[in-house]
Amino acid sequence: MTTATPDTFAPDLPSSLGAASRGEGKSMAVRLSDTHSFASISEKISGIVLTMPTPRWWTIAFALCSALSLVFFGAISYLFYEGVGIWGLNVPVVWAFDITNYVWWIAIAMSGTFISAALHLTRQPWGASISRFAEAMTIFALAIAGIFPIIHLGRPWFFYWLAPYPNVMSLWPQWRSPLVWDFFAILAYLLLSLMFWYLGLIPDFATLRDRARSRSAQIAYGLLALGWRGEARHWQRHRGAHLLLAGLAVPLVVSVHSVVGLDFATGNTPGWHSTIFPPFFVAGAMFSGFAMAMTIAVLLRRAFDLGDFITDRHLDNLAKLILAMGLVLAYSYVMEIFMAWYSADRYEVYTALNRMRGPYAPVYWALIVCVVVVPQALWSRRVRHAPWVLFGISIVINVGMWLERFMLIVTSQHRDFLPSAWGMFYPTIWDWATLVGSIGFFAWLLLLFVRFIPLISMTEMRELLAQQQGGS
Amino acid sequence: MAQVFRPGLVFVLKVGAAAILLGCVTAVLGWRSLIAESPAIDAPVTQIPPFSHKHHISDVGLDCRFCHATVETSAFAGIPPTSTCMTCHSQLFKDQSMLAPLFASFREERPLRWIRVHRLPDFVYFNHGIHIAKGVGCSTCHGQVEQMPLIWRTQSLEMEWCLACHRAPEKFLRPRDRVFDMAWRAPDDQLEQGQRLLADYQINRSRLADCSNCHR
Amino acid sequence: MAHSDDQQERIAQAAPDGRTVFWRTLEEWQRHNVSEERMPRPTGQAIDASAVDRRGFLRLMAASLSLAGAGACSRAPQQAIVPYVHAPPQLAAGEPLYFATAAGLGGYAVGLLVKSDGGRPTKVEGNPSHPASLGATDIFAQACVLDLWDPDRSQAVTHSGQVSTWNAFVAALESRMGRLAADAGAGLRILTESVTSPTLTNQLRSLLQRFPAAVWHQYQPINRDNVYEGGRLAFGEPVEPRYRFDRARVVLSLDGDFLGGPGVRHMRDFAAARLGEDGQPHPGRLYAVESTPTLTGAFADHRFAARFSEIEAVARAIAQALASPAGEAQGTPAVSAVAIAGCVRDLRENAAESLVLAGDAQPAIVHALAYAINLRLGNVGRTVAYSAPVLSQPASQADSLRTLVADIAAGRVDTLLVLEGNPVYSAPADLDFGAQLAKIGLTVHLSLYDDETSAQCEWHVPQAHFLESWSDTRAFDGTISIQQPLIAPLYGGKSAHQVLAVLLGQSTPNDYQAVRDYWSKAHAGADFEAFWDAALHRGFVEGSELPPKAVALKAGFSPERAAPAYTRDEALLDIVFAPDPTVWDGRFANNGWLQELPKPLTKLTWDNAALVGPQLAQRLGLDNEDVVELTYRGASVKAPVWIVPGHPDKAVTVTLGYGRHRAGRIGNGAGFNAYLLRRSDEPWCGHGLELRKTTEKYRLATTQHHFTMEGRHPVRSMTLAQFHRDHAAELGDERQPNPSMYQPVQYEGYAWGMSINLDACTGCAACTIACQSENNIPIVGKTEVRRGREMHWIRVDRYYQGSAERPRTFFQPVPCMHCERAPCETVCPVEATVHDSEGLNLQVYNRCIGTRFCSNNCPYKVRRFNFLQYSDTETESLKAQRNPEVTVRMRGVMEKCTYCVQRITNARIEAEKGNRRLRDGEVLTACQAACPTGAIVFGDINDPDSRVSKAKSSVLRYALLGELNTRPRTTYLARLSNPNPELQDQQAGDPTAESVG
Amino acid sequence: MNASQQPYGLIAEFSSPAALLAAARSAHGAGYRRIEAYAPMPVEGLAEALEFHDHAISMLALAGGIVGGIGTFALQWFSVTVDYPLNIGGRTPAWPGLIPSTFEMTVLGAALAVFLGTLLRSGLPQLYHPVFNEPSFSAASSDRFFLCIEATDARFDLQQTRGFLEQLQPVKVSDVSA
Repeated sequence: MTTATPDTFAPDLPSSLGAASRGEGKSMAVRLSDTHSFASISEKISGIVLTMPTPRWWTIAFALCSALSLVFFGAISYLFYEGVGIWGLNVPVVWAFDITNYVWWIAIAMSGTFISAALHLTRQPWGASISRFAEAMTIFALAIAGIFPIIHLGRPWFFYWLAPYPNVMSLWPQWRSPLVWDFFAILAYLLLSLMFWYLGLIPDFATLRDRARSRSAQIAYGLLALGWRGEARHWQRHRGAHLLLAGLAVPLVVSVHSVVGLDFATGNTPGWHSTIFPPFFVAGAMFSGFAMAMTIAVLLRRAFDLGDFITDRHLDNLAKLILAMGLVLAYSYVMEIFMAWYSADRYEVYTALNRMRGPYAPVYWALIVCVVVVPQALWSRRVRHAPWVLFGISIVINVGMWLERFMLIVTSQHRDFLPSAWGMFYPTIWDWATLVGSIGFFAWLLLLFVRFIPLISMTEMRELLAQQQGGS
Repeated sequence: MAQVFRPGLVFVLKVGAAAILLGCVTAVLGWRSLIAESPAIDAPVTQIPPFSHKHHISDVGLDCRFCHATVETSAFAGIPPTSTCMTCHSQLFKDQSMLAPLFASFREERPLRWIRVHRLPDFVYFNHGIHIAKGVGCSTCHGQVEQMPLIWRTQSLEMEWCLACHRAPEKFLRPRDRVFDMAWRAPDDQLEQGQRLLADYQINRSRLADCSNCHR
Repeated sequence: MAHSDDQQERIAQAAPDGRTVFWRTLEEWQRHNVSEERMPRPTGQAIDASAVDRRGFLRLMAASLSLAGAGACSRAPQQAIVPYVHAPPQLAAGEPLYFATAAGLGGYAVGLLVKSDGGRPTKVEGNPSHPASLGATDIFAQACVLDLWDPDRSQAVTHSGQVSTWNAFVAALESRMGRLAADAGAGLRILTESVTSPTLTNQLRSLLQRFPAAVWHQYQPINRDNVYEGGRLAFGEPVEPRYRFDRARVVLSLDGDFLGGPGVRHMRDFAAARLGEDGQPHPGRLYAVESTPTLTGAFADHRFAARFSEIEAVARAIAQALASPAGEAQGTPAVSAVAIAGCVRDLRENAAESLVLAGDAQPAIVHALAYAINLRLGNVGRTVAYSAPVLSQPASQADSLRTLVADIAAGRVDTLLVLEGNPVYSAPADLDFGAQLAKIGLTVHLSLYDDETSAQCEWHVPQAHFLESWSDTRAFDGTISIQQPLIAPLYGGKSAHQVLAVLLGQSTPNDYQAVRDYWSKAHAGADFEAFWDAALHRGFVEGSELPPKAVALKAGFSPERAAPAYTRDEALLDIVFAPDPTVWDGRFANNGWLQELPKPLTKLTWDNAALVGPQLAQRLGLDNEDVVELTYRGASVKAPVWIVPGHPDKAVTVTLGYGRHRAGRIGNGAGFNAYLLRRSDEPWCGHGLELRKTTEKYRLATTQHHFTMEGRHPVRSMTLAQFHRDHAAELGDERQPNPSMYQPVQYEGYAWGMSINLDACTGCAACTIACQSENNIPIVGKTEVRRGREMHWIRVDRYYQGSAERPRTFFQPVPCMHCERAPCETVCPVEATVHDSEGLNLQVYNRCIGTRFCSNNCPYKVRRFNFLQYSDTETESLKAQRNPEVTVRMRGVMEKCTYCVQRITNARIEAEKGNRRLRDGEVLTACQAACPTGAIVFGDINDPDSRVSKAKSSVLRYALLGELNTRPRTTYLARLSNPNPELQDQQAGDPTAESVG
Repeated sequence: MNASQQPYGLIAEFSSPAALLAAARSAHGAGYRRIEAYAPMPVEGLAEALEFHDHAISMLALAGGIVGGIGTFALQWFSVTVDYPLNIGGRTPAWPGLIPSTFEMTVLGAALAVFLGTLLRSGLPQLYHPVFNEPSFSAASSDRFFLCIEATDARFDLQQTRGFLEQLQPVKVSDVSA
């Protein structure tokens, strides 16, 4: 698929981004500079946090998500008490919802940091207004993704044995295990994303500190702002650091998802043992990440009437990215089947066919529809400019991507080498509780985020404005 | 007033941060000590009756194997049945109140209950017999028992500690006739001696650190 | 004690830990301390008792991550050491002892060596010098140790349901005896199961002398009535056939299952003949004509599915063909003329080296015919010998029970002692035994469990398990074993000897005295002590087997007579009753190991089912797990259907032993009760069954869902012809391992490996139970099995090949392969599974955190995961049962076959103490030790002379999934078949055919 | 703010980045060295105007990356070959399997260095700072631009400097109490 990337990927992506940076960038600039001044930017964005009265929809949504979060942690507590047997796992299917959720969430976590870092590096001004919540999305999704590898353990209270540290057993982790790679990948990715996000937030916290009325808010934001005062020297370092972190983030993100791919590719299980997996997983991650970004973008835009920051142009570009990734994914599905056939490996061929005809065939075809067929609608300009249609499509895509992971993980295990050992996986109530709960918890974090943290980078908006004023 | 943090407040915040840090550290340490192995190292354990290894070895001159009879043949060194004690104490110190529990045990057919001092987790399989056979002395693991009025643990008995010897047995091996010698000290040429003993005992070093040696 | 060298050597083999066994008598204990109270208590020295506190502690810990990091779960509450007050002699703390005794099923004993850890019987091995065992054991013998420790065993004497005492019972009995004495014991009836025990027989006889009017009845739901009746038909007297499969080249089995069921000697002999001393396969041939598929049929070179009632016709056809000089034969509905002719020619050509046998269940006439055929072929004295019956009283048990019921009905019975057995549950439905009991003044039931019969009896007396009491018993060839106990009765149980002794007027009965007294008379003389000690030491009385007797056909019995016309209503079905492969007649219903052991052919656990053939299923639109209503002669039960390839059409097989409601927590409510359909006149097969499909479904727990090989070759097979043409290449095994990018690891010293001979494996699953008992493998229960979470470390896979009507059946035991390039190890993040320097693929439970990645990466799926806390850490008696040499696993950790590393380690330690290398065969894995056919060979593959190296050098050797380059240490020898070239078309399934579609 | 005590400095407020940039240039041109410019976002050319260059961050990144990478690889190699060599699936120790962790830790090392370096070299966190004493300074984080000449500057003189700032057409000039 690496060879394939240019064909499908290249013509589409640059054109859209290039466009964004060239003409459209300007056209958007005009819009921002004649609707906004430095003051109004601060006013509007910090207002959402500081002055805006809590909307009713927020209270309701928050209550709902709190309930779901309780379900999530309730399920986990029961899991710790009883053991992973409360899930539908068995031999041969020792991984199912747990790892599916893990891969799904970590994939969603992909886009945030990647989008903002990549756009930052390629100096795409249009990225500025979506980077902040995209990064937030990354961190929340990553935090949740990080929970699953721990709770899926038979003895989760020993999860720290994956970390190298001097101990009385004088033992080390088994470095060759992809799970150890995972441990380091998640650790690095989480910390870097946090730093990247927080670095960008410091000046905005300073704004909130200075605009806050209540003393408590002043102190809270003041602490977060670390006493930032906008010195030219600090700005200079700040910029450099931001650029460096962006530069580090991009390869890291790719490596993280390659490692997730290797979790499976290093196994000998038919349907997993394939070199296509790392790039395949990176593409899939971008795909679902962009989709989730789209979902959130449409919602925020509507909820806080941010049309002037998150413009149709943004959605349009996101949609094009999603379409591009969708094609890459479709391509790798085809390649998977081709490779199975080409390898002439009895087991690989069987697995490929079993996916399409076996007991889990409905899942397979459902995911093909969600991931390959539906996104084709994005060829149409009208669709790309209808936010709610985009919203619908992005939801479908995320469902599809979950199904894809489930299909990859379960169908490979449930019928591997010895027919005598074949089996089936049926989820239990606790499987569902964990999945739904995790989604609720994700939304819960997002809701807190939009209430307490500026969901668009005021700094970058000001920079944009300054640029345009300079330009105009 | 733009100045959110007056110097005073800053000071308070710093103190607060320090306090929190300190709190966490103490909490962790406290918990570690809470779950620490008991009885602790170098802490004499009061037994009923208060059996003195010092007295029985140094004063009376008993051999380890008089009580721990199966130490050479079996995985378990063996804790003497009451009847063994009675071989002497049916005559000696019959009026000692200290020994009342012993006589009671014998009379009422009620076993004595000793507090375990040297204990390994039950997923660790230690075999006394082979260690004796290959020249690992009692005192190497149990310390100067002959000087302990009440027995205590002198070694951590943690995997690390086991490996220390399994990786470099030559540092600890003794001639077989010195195995039960409490007074044995490593000679200056221990390393050479150890190497020689390794050969004599036909110890296969390559498998000494295998997991299967102790874990099944 | 003195043994011949060869015996010494066998003994050494018998000792799993390689130490020379001194299997002591319990004499010393008896002499040292008069009362049995001083016999070893399960407590012993409470060394490994901490396991439990620790795990209880851990479970709580698991509930809260805040406790994370409590080290390698080594912190535990303070712990005490409890020494003995008086140490039992010969007991070296921490060292196991071995005692010889014998276990009987249906009166037929298998000699055992039982391991005693700190006074607790924990493991059973076969007694290498006992004729019925030769070191091997069947699943029932292996599992008996769990019965001993079963917490559901009856623990108190009860009087009409109220807890009472032994003394009260004795008083009640004595008060009754006054009256009995008055009328010579008229009204006294004793009901026992099949009795072979000389002592018990002697006691009963003397009882009958004392009470001439009393009657001794014998009934056992699965009995040998037909075997003996056949003798009466053919020879005019009941005989005990003694088969010598090791001398037979052609075997014809008429619905006989000598390769399954209890007893292992026949399997051992058969395998020996097949393999030969030189290890080269021999051109033996096995024909099986059978109704319900059995392991014998599965192993046969030619299997013919016949309805139960058609077997007689086949037997007669054979007899006639043999009688006709030209050997022309006419066919039967089940077996074509060609097949019969071919089979008969085979038999003739191998006269005196052939063997024909009939299944115990087959009607007397079939046995008689088989006897006659053997006579004609001159097999008698060569491959088969006849002796007096092993049972003390060979009279028909069905009649015996019928008479008893008639007497009760007629009010002629006022005192009934039921010694063992569970007739209320297991008597044929038409006798309605339970209801009869109410009419009796005094009813007494002696049994291990407070079961269905106990509930209907006035008195219930807990029985002492055979590991708790003294007795004696006979083996299949009559060899007498003296059963000695290993432990004092846990629940104050009593033996039949003691109860009878009370009737004989002894107030303080003692089973030890009873047995010893009998033998001191039976073997009077100065050398008695020596004899007694010898008998106990070697586990049997030498030269006590029954002598063969000359037989001649009874006048007027002519096997050539044509079969009487058999008419039946084709609309109706046959019903066939068969003992259950795992719970037998129901006596093992509460044994978790046996309940969870997959039944060899159906792979069902925890339930029985109505077994039907594919044709019938297709015609009636039946699917697995459909509930059907079976109506037979007025009675009807509901049962789930299970389709069995090779099952004859128009017949339904139901297995006995299920549907119990007073079995205990394990057995209650499992399966359906087939006894409700059973009739005393037709105990094994009847015609006129109606089958009605209901809309219900009943979920069954099977451990293998796919029975075909899906075009893969896990089991490889070839015909003997191909083998001799050296087509071993057709096995397609890569002799040269595939290349690898890694440096090969050199294994100096020992390199452990295993070879499993599929041409010897009959699929009996003794290995599975032996492993379960050796390695403390927990049972998980039906729902967990349904989820696919069974824990067996060595499973026996079953594959079918060919058509569903006439399949070839293959068995394949699958333990851990101990791959040299183990895929499981590279993916474990914490080094919980690694290799040791002898090539064992280790699993370190205390390091495992349960990612399950290893299981994922194991192509053989032999790793088992503790999804929940499966090991019972609460029940004291079950804790006492466990093998202290093996860690009890907690939930959340992976486990698997370790090649019995504990046995290897202990043996190596002993060897190293003596600065010597381990001898070949000094370490036996549990599965190897139990295997009746010696199919499993384990040892050092670095030693070219070891048995395993020799086995692996065979051209039949192949590695399972060898193409994955896992370099497994466990390899297989391909299955051979030797079809009769004349009957190619008759052959069950075409070996070249891929699989059932 | 009592005049008696020396103030921290003088601060001029501007309404546009351009004005601030111009002011900074001329202040520097006028020979002031202890100048500090404050803006709500990075202003192109401002740091240069103050002749400020700091390339240490990228050096830190490099160092952090090297430490993280080499450290991780060394630890792994040591543990599999020296400290506790184990036979893992019959595979002899090989470097490729150790690369992923090494890479991740390289990136993490660099990132940590950058992040901490940035803050520490900027003397952050520093919750208290005299400029915050200027009431109008709160706008410095949203829409106002400030230039501050510190009293410690050699050429600082309350009157002159104020005069100098006045002629840069600021919104207003005020002195910052220490």
